[in-house]
Amino acid sequence: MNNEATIGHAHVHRDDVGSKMGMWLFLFTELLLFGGMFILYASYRFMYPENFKVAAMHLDTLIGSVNTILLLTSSLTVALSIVALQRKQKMFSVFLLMFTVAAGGAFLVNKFFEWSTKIGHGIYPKGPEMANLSDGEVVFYGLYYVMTGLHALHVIVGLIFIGFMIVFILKGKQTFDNHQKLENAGLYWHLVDIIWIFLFPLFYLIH
Amino acid sequence: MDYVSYLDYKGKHKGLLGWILSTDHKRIAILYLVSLVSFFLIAMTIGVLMRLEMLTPGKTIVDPQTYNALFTLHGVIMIFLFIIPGIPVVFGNFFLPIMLGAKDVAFPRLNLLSWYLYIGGAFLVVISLFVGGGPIDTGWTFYVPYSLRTQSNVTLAVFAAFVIGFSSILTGLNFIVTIHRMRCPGMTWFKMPLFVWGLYSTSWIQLLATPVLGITLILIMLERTFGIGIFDPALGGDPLLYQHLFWIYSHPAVYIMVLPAMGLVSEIIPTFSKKDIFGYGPIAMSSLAIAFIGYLVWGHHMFSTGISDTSRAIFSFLTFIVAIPSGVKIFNWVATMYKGSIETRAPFMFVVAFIVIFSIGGLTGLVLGSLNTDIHLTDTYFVVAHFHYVMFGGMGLLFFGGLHYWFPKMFGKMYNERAAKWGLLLFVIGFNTLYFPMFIMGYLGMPRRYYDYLPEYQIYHVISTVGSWILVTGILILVINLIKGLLSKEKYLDPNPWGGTTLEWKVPTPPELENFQEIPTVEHGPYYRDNLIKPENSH
Amino acid sequence: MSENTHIQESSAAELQHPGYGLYILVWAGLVGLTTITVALAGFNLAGLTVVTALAIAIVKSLLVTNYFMHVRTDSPIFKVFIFVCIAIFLTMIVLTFFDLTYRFPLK
Amino acid sequence: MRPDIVRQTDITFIVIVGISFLLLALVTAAMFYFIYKYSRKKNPVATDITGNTTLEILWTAIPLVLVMVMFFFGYSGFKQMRNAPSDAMTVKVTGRMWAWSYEYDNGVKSDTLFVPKGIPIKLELSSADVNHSFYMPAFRVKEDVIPGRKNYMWFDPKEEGRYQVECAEYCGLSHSYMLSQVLVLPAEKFNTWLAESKLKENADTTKMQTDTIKSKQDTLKTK
Repeated sequence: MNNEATIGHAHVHRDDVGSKMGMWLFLFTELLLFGGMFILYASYRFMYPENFKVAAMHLDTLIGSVNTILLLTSSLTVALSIVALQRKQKMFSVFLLMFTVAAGGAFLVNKFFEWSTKIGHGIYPKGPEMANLSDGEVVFYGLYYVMTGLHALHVIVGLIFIGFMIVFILKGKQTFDNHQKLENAGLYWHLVDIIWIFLFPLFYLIH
Repeated sequence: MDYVSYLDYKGKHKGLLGWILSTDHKRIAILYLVSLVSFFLIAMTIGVLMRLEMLTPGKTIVDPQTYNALFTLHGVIMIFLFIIPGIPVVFGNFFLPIMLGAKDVAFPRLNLLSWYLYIGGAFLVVISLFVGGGPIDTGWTFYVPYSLRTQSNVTLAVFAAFVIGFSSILTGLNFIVTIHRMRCPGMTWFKMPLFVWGLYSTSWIQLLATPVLGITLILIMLERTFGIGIFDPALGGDPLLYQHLFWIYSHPAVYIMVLPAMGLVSEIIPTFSKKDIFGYGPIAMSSLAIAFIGYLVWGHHMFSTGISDTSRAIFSFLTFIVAIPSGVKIFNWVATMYKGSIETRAPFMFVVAFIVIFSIGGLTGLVLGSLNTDIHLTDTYFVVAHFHYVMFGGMGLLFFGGLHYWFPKMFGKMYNERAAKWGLLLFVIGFNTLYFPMFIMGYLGMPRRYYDYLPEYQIYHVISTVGSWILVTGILILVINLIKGLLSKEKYLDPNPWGGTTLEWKVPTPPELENFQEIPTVEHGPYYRDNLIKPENSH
Repeated sequence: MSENTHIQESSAAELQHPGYGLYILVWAGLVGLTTITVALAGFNLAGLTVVTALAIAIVKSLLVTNYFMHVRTDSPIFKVFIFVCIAIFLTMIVLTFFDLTYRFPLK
Repeated sequence: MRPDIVRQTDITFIVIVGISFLLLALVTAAMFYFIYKYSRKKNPVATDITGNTTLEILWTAIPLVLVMVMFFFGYSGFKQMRNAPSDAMTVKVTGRMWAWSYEYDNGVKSDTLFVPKGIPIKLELSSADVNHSFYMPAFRVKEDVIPGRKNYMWFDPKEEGRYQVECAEYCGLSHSYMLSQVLVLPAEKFNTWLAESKLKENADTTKMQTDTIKSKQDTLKTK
């Protein structure tokens, strides 16, 4: 912890807006991290329009849609959990967060099956099927694995954050009048949701 | 509460632990200072070895593979471990909170974490030299497809750069929140010292540009490890897109280096001219303008790569535009000296040297921004000379300038000013002897990153190498002089040795642990003095 | 310049969040838009495919930022930040495309 | 009249360096004059001047005009660089680690770039492995060679002689040895060379084929 806090004038400064601002700035870096990938996606789509359409046909729209609904719903429950905490409904808040974790978990399970199906068909970097594909399709799948993989990584990190929040609420560290950490975890989770909102049509819907 | 300086403070941890576990922004700044200077000296040594190799055509001291590794390491260490973090992490960390009238940065623990990431990244660079395929040999730009093909340990080295980038992002984030949230009462945006404006602009670049490099480096790692086809032309990738993404970060990174240095100039000139700065508003706004336009010019690193002719024209046009705010700054600085009462103390002389050297760097940049001359000069020694004038002559020179300006405040000790001025003189002579011949060589057609060269270039290489010896002598004099000052028993407790007006000169020397016993209130602009003669005619 | 005046007001500036109802409404909207975009993917909209899909995604993300992330009710500084961030990202794309669009035939 | 790229580039260079030098001299002279004139000794108390709007506008506007002039010079020279004359002779250039090779329309291959004097040459660039950059300092032209893409450039060999070709984009171990030469010959000499090479090549083809097979067998054996 802050070892300077041991002497007299420790700066016990609580600045919720500052904390939120820090979180937003961090979200911008995440946004531009994916932004780099989106630039690549746009560029390669421009170079290989036909190949991208063909490759996108082979992704399962159903799994994608289900995952979209899962993430949207988990976003809702995070937002609701904050309201619940503000209304001092502590256990309901925890319940909503647990629902979020469950939905996020389900998203990952879906993702896992989706990836394993593709890998089962030999479509993965250096995989046996890749040699038969056109350049554009190889790039498409490269982007697909990297972008959804990076996104899944963010889902995992978000779930860990929310797991911590559940513990904090139960231990009374996040309360109805002091819950900026929960807000920040929520912001992170919503960002993960927003990124998926864009990944979904770009990979599954543009035929 | 009695005054206890941050240096003497005895907290929970003693000795070294009291430093590496402290979240005090000033102690973190010192940690950075020690690490940065060490890396600078290492990279400088590598530079001297490279110059030595170039003394004669053919082999002088090392073989080609070693030479390729040397220039890569020189670039990676200088850029990622010295120039980019440079002024923000040392002087920004130390003085930003004090200048704003705050007790610390917004997130002190995050600040310490940034240092650990930085050191962790540096550590990874060192490891990458000894494991896998050995020292990286791609140049600091890691251009694909060579970086995908080479046997050297690119994967670990780019991961190191990624980690250091993350450290840079966190510093930027911390500073932005600090500047928005922690200004003391009365300090409105336009009463902030100009150094803070420099840091603010820089922080936005660090925050928004670094992630693009981050993902690009991760992609290189993934391509090398799993064979994913994103940039690899053999798998349908486009190497030019790599260059786009790389320069989307790495061009703004130039401004990450130079904006804080420019901010420092704006501090030093009014202090030694004993008057208010000329054109506060334009200088502050030009920092933001440089930061913003800086995002739009990356393509000028790619004029000869085969990007479309239209985009070359657009990027060239924007490049010329970005020269304007830099010019505005220089004109305002010189105008500040007009009717001043100038003391030519050591820190001021660094700024004088900076203005000349940096102007040469900036103006030769115009030659490179222009399309047809760039086609001829890009990837030659002309570029090498240009960016050393800008970066070493800009950020490097001002890093030492800042150190001489704030040294008494940071340590409560003083250096020998005569020695500092002699060191600077040798620095300037050596610098120009080293880099100026490179402009000529470049125009004659000597490409960069060449291990060997045609005999007609030798004379320039010899002059340049001799220059490197003079430059190093100057730097060593400066460094040894500072260390001697630091080790001397004599304390120097004058809170305001130069007659500065910003808040850091109003706290005791060295500052106490939390800077201020009571948060100050600010009424005037940062460089306001009340004893000045009113101008006869209000211009 | 409320954003400037210091720390103390921050806990007072605690924003009142809207009730459950509004969030659920927003969620319903999001699910609705998802259904529309999936349904539209079935049709051949030719050149408009990308545009409509992205337009819907943008509307969805605006809903999420404005309501779930409270940007609508937060300090305006966050809107400025988001604007700057998006503007810079878009400039990156536009400038990259000045290269891609006008490149001379490659192969 | 064909555009003279070398001259254009040098003019742009002189214009920009000239303007830059004037600016630098102005700034430096003003600075040192102020340091001398308004030193602590000569001027113990400073005058309170905080800015001047007219000046700010002036030193934004004037440099803006100057850099636009520079841009114009650079751009117009560049346009000529990218528009190869229609009567240009085409040569294919391939860069590989670490050598350049040239191929003429009639299939003749060479590792020195022979060109006839007075005929503009259009080079079609491609790479077999990593990035390279084809650079001829004497002709002020350079274009990168990126694998998987094509690029082009043109130049105008006006004088007979030997000129240096260098690789300007770092490409690994022997980057600095990736050199070649342009040999500008009188037109008739060039044509004889081209015809002779063609004959020789036809004669060599059979021999070369057997050679390749043999060398392949040798490599297999050593493995």
